[in-house]
Amino acid sequence: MAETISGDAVAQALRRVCAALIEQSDYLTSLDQALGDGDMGITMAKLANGLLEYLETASLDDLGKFLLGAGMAANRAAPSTMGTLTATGLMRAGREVKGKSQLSPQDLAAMFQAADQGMQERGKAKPGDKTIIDALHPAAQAFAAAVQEGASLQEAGQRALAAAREGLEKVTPLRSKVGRASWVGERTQGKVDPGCAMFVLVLETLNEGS
Amino acid sequence: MAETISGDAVAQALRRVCAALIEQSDYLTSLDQALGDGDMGITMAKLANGLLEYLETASLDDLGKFLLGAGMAANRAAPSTMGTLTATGLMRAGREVKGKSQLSPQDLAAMFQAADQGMQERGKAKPGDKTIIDALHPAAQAFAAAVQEGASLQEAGQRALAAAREGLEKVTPLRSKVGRASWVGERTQGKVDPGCAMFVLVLETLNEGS
Amino acid sequence: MKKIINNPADFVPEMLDGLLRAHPDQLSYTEDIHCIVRADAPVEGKVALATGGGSGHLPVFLGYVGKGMLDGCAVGDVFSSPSADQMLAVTKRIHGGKGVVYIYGNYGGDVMNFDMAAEMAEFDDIPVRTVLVRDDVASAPPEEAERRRGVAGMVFAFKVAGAKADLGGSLDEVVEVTERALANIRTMGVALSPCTVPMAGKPTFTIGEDEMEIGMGIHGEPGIKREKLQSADQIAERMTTAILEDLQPQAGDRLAVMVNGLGATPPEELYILYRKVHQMLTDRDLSVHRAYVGEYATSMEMAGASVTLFRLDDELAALLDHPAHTPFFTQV
Amino acid sequence: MKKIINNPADFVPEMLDGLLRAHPDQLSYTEDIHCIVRADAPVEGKVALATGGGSGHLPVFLGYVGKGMLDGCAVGDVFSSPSADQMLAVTKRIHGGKGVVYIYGNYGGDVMNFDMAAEMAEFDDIPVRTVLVRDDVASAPPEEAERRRGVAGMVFAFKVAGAKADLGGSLDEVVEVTERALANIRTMGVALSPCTVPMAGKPTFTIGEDEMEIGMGIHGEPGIKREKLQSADQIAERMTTAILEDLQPQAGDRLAVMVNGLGATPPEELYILYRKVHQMLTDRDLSVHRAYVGEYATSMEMAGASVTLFRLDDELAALLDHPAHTPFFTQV
Ligand SMILES: Nc1ncnc2c1ncn2[C@@H]1O[C@H](COP(=O)(O)OP(=O)(O)O)[C@@H](O)[C@H]1O
Ligand SMILES: Nc1ncnc2c1ncn2[C@@H]1O[C@H](COP(=O)(O)OP(=O)(O)O)[C@@H](O)[C@H]1O
Ligand SMILES: [Mg+2]
Ligand SMILES: [Mg+2]
Ligand SMILES: [Mg+2]
Ligand SMILES: [Mg+2]
Repeated sequence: MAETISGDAVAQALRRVCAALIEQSDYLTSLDQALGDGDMGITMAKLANGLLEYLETASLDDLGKFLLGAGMAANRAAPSTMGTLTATGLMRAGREVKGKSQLSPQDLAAMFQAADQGMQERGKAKPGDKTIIDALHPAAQAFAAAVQEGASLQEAGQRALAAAREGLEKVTPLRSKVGRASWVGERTQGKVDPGCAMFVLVLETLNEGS
Repeated sequence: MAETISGDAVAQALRRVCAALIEQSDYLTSLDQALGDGDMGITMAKLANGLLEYLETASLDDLGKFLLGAGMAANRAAPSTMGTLTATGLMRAGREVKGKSQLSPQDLAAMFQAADQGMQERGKAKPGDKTIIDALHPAAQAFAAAVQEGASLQEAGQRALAAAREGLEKVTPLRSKVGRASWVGERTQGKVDPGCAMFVLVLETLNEGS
Repeated sequence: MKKIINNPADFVPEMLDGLLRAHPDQLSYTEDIHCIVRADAPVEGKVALATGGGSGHLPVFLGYVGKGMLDGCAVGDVFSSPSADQMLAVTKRIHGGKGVVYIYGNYGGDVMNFDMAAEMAEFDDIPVRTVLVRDDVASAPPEEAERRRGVAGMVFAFKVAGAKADLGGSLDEVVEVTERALANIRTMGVALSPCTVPMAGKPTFTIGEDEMEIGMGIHGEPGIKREKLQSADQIAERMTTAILEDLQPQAGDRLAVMVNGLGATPPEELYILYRKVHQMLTDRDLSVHRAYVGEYATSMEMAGASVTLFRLDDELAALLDHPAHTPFFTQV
Repeated sequence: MKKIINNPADFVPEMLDGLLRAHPDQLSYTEDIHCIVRADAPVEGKVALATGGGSGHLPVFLGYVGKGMLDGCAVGDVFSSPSADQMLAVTKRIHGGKGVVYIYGNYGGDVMNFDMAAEMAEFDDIPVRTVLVRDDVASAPPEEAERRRGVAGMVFAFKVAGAKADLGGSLDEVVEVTERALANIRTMGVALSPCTVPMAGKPTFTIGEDEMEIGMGIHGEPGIKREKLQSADQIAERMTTAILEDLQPQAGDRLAVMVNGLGATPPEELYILYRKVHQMLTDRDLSVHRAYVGEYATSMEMAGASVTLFRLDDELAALLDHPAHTPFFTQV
């Protein structure tokens, strides 16, 4: 029994994620203060507002174009590290579903993996460097595996979230190796990576709604 | 009975004045803080130290030259308003007694008046502008009058001090009209002019020793 | 810290508006006001140079747009990267037919956005090359030099690249000479007080009344060590020694020196630092070809300073000496 | 405020030592290090220009010694006058046979010492003329304009006088044009924070976290009013309105504008101020011939800014445009 996801559902999901980012802005900032320059909450809220504005007028006829536009809007609104990576992820995901107005679970899995790969290319971080990739990559893999096995979207989403959380916890004891946090050196050990935490928040929000 | 003042006595008197200026530095600074830029104590202490250094090697054979040199040393040590006026006073006083190795009360009166006139020329302040001139000018006049009447040096000194104090008190309620204090405007009313207070201190010191 | 501003959200666009009003003969913009270009852009037949980065570092970045230096600059919000499409707009506007070189500091957001812009520029058949500035020795050990931050040394890179392009260098030549320059440029800084990002409204970090942070970055990134405030001579010695160990100049080498103020530190103090730096160089039989003492790369009202040493060969010295004229940098 | 210094008593001589080490081609000294002169002094056949005053205001005063501007500068301790014999030493060293003009700010100690120096110079048959700078409209009402302090506007006086002398003007001509310039120059400032004189070790004044002082002088002399910190636009409007009322320019007049930072205020904020000043001038049909935005006359690490307007005639505009080259001021 193949599930399909409508354009409206995609837009709704994006809106919920934006609301969560705005709501959790202070929390994200506090994580980035301990490890970086303390702007992640502010920039992700800006990004969310930029996306919400984009959503008001964007057409959902071609979800590929829709996501490409969302990525560009995100980049304009928040050209920070995480903002730019998010923008890259949206654009790469969009490239996978060019011309489509509905998405299959297989589409979602492909989008997820394209975003993962694009963000790794853009940021040049590898798993273990203690960045968002350490939550994103295992989550994308788990989601694809679940879809492949024929699991429901809900089940696949849960497995992705579990993998992301596990990834976050695995790198928390490590030293940040790229980005601003890498200059903080040893003092990053034992601190949660803000990018990982943000991504877990995104998955939690998506799962709650589904 | 004509009193005479030796070079050593002049040097001694100068040393006592220097010591008093150094000792009262904080007091003078606090007065200048209320009215100006709060440096008068610091600069007058610098001036005093410059003079003390000068006194160590200066020759007393020609008291005119001695005072000219003292004025130049004072100017180098403290080229502030009050330091420069003091330097001018010393140099002008020296000009009156060129070549002399001993001074008469008449010499002292002439020196005092020359200093007064020179400092008025240099600073272009008139009596009533609320500057050191308001203590200096009446004191120089009173001293000259006392000498003229044949009063003792001690008596002449007391009358000069009384005139200086009276001058200080007369201008205290007024607004400062020249120098840095003039920019403070009405807020100077009722505050003692630091230059007047300094000059009264000098006369007190000279009288104590005589 | 008190600021002379209007609405914090308008800080950057109002600053840019003021700048364009003050220097109409020198600067212009394209697309939106965050895309600053030389008034005479594009200069046909010249390799074009673009930079970009967060605001709050004047004269870095846009203060070096002008004759003999840069052609354009994408301007971000305070301490944050401009977006890729702003960089693309600058790239298109300044391209004079000979390609564009991006020269900017090694910060994650900037790198990713400039990379995106370069990819997009390719669609428009504009050859783009990138030279990253990573001169801050305090930000990573020599083995990981490619992780280092870009700080005040980027001004020397702008100067050399700008001169080479001005003299008709090809895209390859400009890139080569800029990379050669950067291989010989090292910086280290010290911060005494934080600054406040207008939108955040509170200081970027806290530091004790008697403390300084050695090696701090120009956005308040942690440095090597937080310690008691030392004398000017000790501070100069700390920074210069660290740079010399990394740069390893030989007796007889010729250097350019920059003592850069971070914002609130007065020029008087910078010259006191320079005095000691110069003594140390002279003691090691290193000569100073040119000295730059002043504010070249700042963090708004942060107190502190950095020292940059730049080892010169004949060509680099000649390029450094080449005239330049921008709103913040004029050399004859 | 934390300072990067060694022994506070060495602040000025070490600063001067650093300056001379940084700019050996441009600056030299005579007698003692407090007597700074152009490296090529005396310039024979040119009217020589000297200035002087307390330290702590860089680039004022000595930063303007160089080609097309001043020939020498007597340097005092922080915020205090140099001595008459230092001024005399500078005077003798720079005299190129055509006389010397003293141009400096109207402060008691400076005036008396320069007057003494001028009297002494006469003994050496050096004709000396004096032009006092009194541009600060906040320091006295128009009826008592001769009491006003000299602040940032002195830089325009240096520029115009220097150009006239450079172009071969006679002693009388240099004095005349400088006085004409000063009759058309007005400044007003605002301070947000104090500075600390190194020897004193504590701030020159105190001011509330949400306060500013309108009209404060560059040594922390009281201004017109202490009030709540206002927006950049309101501050610019206050200063500009006061100056315009005093200067009374007519529609169609041409002005030079300087927005000067007192030390800790970043260039970004100065451009935000300039934006409003420029809007106000344009609204009144006044045109801006040249804009100077940056640090031209400071009070060490004081936060704040001043606005200077300079009404130009054709000769003054040409003299302002004349090239100049000093360690702190290069114009092409
Ligand atoms: N090169 C990179 N690749 C992937 N993720 C990165 C990279 N650099 C940093 N990150 C992530 O970005 C997060 C910080 O984001 P953000 O605050 O936007 O960065 P910045 O303030 O440095 O621009 C980090 O917690 C980390 O997860
Ligand atoms: N033009 C002047 N003529 C005479 N005395 C003056 C003049 N200007 C200031 N004074 C005196 O100088 C005193 C302040 O001296 P000082 O602190 O050295 O001045 P500043 O700090 O302005 O150089 C004032 O209290 C006043 O008595
Ligand atoms: Mg961050
Ligand atoms: Mg950031
Ligand atoms: Mg003083
Ligand atoms: Mg005083």
